[in-house]
Amino acid sequence: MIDWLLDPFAAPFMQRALLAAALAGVNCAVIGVYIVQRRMSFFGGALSHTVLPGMVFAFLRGLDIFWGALGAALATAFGVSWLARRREVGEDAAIGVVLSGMFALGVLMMSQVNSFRDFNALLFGSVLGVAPADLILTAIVTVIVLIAVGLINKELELASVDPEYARVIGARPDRMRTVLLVLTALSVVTAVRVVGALMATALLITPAAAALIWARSVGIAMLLASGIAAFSVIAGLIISYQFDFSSGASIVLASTACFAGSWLARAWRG
Amino acid sequence: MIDWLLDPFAAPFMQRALLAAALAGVNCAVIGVYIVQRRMSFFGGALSHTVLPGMVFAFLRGLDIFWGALGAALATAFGVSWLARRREVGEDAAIGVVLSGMFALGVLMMSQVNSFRDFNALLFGSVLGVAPADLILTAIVTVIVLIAVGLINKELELASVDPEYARVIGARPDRMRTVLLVLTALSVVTAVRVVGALMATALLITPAAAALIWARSVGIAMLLASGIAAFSVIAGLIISYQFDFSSGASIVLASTACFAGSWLARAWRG
Amino acid sequence: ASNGIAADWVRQVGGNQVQVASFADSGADPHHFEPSPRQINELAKADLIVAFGEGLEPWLNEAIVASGTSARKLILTDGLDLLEPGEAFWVDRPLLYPDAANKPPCCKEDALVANEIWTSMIPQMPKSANDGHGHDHDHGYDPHVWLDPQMAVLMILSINNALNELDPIHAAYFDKRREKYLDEIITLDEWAEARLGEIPTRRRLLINYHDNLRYFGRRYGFFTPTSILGSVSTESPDPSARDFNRLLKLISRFGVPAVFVDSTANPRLAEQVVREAGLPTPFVLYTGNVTAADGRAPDYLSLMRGNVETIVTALR
Amino acid sequence: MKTLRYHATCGGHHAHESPALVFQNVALGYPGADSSVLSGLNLTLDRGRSIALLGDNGSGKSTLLKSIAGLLRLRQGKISVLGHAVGQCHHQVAYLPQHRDIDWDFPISVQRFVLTGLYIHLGWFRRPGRVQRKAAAEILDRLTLTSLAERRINELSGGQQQRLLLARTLLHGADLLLLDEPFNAVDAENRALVRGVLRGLKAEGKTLVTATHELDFGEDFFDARFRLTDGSLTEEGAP
Amino acid sequence: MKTLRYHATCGGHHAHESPALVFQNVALGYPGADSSVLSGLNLTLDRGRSIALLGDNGSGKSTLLKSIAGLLRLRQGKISVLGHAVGQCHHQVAYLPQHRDIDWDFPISVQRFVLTGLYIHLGWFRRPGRVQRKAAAEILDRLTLTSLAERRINELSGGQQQRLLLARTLLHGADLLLLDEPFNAVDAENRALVRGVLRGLKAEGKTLVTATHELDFGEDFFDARFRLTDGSLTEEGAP
Ligand SMILES: Nc1ncnc2c1ncn2[C@@H]1O[C@H](COP(=O)(O)OP(=O)(O)OP(=O)(O)O)[C@@H](O)[C@H]1O
Ligand SMILES: Nc1ncnc2c1ncn2[C@@H]1O[C@H](COP(=O)(O)OP(=O)(O)OP(=O)(O)O)[C@@H](O)[C@H]1O
Ligand SMILES: [Mg+2]
Ligand SMILES: [Mg+2]
Ligand SMILES: [Mn+2]
Repeated sequence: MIDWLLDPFAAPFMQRALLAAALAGVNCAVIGVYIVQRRMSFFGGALSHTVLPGMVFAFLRGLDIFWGALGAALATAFGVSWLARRREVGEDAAIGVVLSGMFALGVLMMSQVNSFRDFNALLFGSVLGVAPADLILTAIVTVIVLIAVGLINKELELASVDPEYARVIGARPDRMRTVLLVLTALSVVTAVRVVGALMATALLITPAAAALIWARSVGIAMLLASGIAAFSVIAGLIISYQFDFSSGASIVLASTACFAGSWLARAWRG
Repeated sequence: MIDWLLDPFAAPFMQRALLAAALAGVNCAVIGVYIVQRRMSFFGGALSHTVLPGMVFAFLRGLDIFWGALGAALATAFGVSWLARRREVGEDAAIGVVLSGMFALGVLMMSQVNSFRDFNALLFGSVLGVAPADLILTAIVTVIVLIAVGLINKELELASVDPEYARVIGARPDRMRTVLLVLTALSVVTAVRVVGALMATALLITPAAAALIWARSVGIAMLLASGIAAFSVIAGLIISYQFDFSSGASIVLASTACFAGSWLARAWRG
Repeated sequence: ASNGIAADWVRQVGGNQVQVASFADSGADPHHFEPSPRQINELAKADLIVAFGEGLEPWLNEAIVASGTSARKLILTDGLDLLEPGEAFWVDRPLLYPDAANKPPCCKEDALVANEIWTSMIPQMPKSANDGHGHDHDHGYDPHVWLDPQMAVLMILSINNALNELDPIHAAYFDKRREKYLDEIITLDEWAEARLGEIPTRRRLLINYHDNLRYFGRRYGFFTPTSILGSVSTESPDPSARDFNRLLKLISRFGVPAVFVDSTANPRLAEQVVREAGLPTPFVLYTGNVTAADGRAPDYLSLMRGNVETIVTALR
Repeated sequence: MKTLRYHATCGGHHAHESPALVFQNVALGYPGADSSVLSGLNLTLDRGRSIALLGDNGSGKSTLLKSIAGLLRLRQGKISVLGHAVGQCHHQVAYLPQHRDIDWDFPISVQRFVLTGLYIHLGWFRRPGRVQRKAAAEILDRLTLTSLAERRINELSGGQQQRLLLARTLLHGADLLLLDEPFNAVDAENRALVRGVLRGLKAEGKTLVTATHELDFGEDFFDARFRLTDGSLTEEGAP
Repeated sequence: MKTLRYHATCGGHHAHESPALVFQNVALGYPGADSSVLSGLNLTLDRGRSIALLGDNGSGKSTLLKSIAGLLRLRQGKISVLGHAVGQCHHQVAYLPQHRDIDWDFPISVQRFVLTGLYIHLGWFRRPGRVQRKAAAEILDRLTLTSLAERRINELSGGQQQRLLLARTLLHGADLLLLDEPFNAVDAENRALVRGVLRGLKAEGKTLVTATHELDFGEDFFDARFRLTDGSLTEEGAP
């Protein structure tokens, strides 16, 4: 049994994948608490799709897809904010339009290359692709995200619970929102490598939603969500290895199972 | 020039694709007006992802993917409603969790099969796959959707603009919501064949959002959105044929261009 | 024709009496290919469709149905001695040089030693490259027959027959061109055998991007224990983590000196393999399709010649 | 075309003799909250009378009106409206809410919005025709909204929106009107207008239940005033 | 650790002599709307005084308070607050809003929520320490919320939420308090408590501007009453 659990992580490439996925999971879980609580899930979901054109572009140019994804994610963050602030369209419609357009652009760029198969790793993630350099980038982003959240958690919290008061005392809730979007972009980008663009949404939303069913404070929610994310990553990778399932899908389904458990426990207790 | 425009539609399979896509586009545009106006875009977007496991299941069982997609879409519609009504999680987080989970399930099922060429068609759409039978199904769904909207438009409109009054007079806004979700599911399912699961969102949201920038009534919005959808389908297919672009992406980007035009015109006029 | 290699052959035989269009054109992967609507419109006008079959072109039937063409369909693999996907052909080839005893004295010793090593390696080889998993319903047999020039000869003959039937007036012209072309292929085959003979037996392992070198291996005496994708089709998904791990172990067990990658494939996976296994950059083989006229392998003959040179460089 | 009603009709017999409103030991509260907002309510209101509901913010005025409109389940007791159970006679009861769940950005014109007041009489599937359009135009005219008929509803000021809702409530043509702060956001000039309209309704013999903290109606408008304090209802002054 | 303030301090000099509030021909309105809600406002309010803002719904009481809190751009004119421009002296001005944009479902305890009233004094990066915690506990005690300190904010009743916000406003420790209907949703028992707290503030010499339609404060509480009608401000009765 112990062997069965440890076996998958004998090879260095699996260790790297585990570490990268766990870091990305913690990242996303921490930021996800704010995303879910502030009802920005659609934005989180959109972000993970709109990174596609950036990744394809970087891929075609032979750059590291990290930078492509980051560029596209930041473009989405600012694009949606800008479009929605103009009030010709509602925020959710703006997200929908930007999401569809950018995703289609990505697909179009993909269709210019001969085979979609090259992009499957981008779309659905791959544990094979985590190079040492990727691991370092992921670790750097994690440090940035955690330090940033540590430093301005007080203001993020205030801007989320009572944006008007935040404005009154000059804690700039609009700027906090932008910071949050940027941190979300960073987190999603780290998750893309292992679980793929299309499923990064899940790491952002599911553990945080599961944690928020119970948590009585942001700090606890973040800890719980990180725990759920880390557990999902480990369980998902073991299952993926032992049953030859897609790694991204296994991780996501493990976190969905955690959510279901959390939800049922809550519904049971009433 | 005329030749250049008409050439693509010389072969019967392209004519079928055109017809199927145009019908699906009109369908989605009509329902999309309500989806966008009621701020249910995230739900629309999620629906187009969650159909994946159903499609894969049907495909593996050798059934028509239409029925698989329809089943999964209806399951999503009722699942999200149910989860969100319980109030342990917000509606948007519920959508996010269901979306991620179902999509991951679809990917997992895909990873159990060896060839993913078939799934590229499911994910990104294909003009080649429109069989005469599909065309008939699409036409039937279009008729159902248009008749349903024609019959209960008055109540849908009321339930959207003033749900409380609708409840007072017994026009059952909650049941109207369910009807709307079912119609959305039907529309998305028809769009899946040509533009693919991942881009069906776009047909639902983009033309409707473009139309709602201008429209002063639901009827006009529906007409405008249908026009935009039909134009996008035709333009997209011609471009796709002449430049060998992905058909789904071309159609979506054509509609995004329409949105951009509409938005710019509005922003210009102030 | 379904791809550039078949198109090359039809052109060689048909000369200026035929008009050839190829679906998966130069540089495209013949498996993982999506005919464009425009090509399907052209298909409607064709007289003869030439394809390898056996699941190499899973997209072809759909395209034929969509176009409504009434062209005759020539399946080149029909009637050939085919391998099953992952088949351990070496079981039927106990010796590397079956005629070692008749070799001239200079080489006889070497040949006998080589035979001994070859025989000792056979039991260590996996029975089948993709044990159990990976059998797609499309793939009755491994379709990569063209990489064995002796098979190519048979297929070119059937092209010749088909053209003769469709256009009996030019039959003599076709026959003449075919004869000349087959001479070139036979020369190529003999040259390749000699050139590949320079590779020591222990290093006669071919690990390519996908499992397409079995006919080549059977012809020239190479083990093809597995491939990076572990499948005869590039249509299959990426290897699972476990398969990937297994591949890395196999590489280290046999001390495989190099891995190869198809020119039509993305080198990403192969690069991951060499990174994890500490091997040199993957060597590029032109296997699935010809390249553009100014590329490294614009036709079948240069394609084969280039591959032989690459393999010799990589493994010697 | 036969009307397919949203609701059952008032059960055939019209019960003209029964009072407009009877509360029998009613308790009201919101789902989720444990304690009731109002309890032990008893009240009988004859037809043709008009009463004021007074009370501080949060005392339960809106809650009471919602319960009559059928928007809130009773925790206890029984309400009969025009001799029928709540929800059975919706075309006889019109409700002007205080808190509005309205999507003002919805693309609908003032004219079409007012028409929704007639949907209760149209039922499923029938569309508004000429008769309905004429009735709507008259109501708009009475509330001086005719010049705005083609505007989208989000192009109105707060006071105009309030009048728009009042117009719809009137179009309903009910015998019992539930008005929750009808003067809210209505400016001085239009207050007189609204007051006139309400007096007209009273003269027609309609029954009015009005929640208000304004006493702008004039001295003799209400036949009785009821005050909500600490969850119960007491009559104030003399009728 | 040095405090990195959210805002500039009040410019060094403290201008103790300047009045609490000066309005010079101010016009106020919401972005998007063409017409102003209020215009031509002139007012001088000395320190230590407390005034009531009266007016019908929608007359602009909240709008006026928002403008002083810096939540609304002026259309015209000038407001000076404690001798400085609006927004310069935020730690001297506390604001209790009427309409709340608060996400009550946010997972935060009552205690931690009240602490946000001190953030203005902490500025960026510094976390609340023991001193802050003690101050918060005292305020909670004064408003009898101590027993609820560990609850999540959505587990409070409307009246308790109102007291919670008042607690935060008090913790702010400002010289000028802007209170928009402070008694809203507060029940009779707690009204006395809140009244006591406000009297205490007045005794400390704070300046209070209160929007209200209640006259529950007691006869002698306000030094002046101002009524908002038709977009302008008039003083009512004698101080
Ligand atoms: N949707 C709701 N869910 C839970 N509680 C509610 C809801 N609406 C109102 N309440 C509570 O019910 C009580 C009565 O509210 P109601 O709206 O009936 O007051 P009201 O007398 O109409 O006040 P106002 O003068 O402000 O209109 C209040 O204490 C309020 O907190
Ligand atoms: N966010 C807003 N956008 C546009 N107009 C607004 C906004 N808030 C208020 N108004 C308008 O400004 C006017 C004054 O509103 P305000 O909230 O100041 O009234 P008030 O005197 O505080 O009323 P109440 O007694 O109901 O609190 C109203 O006519 C209202 O329609
Ligand atoms: Mg009320
Ligand atoms: Mg106010
Ligand atoms: Mn191949």
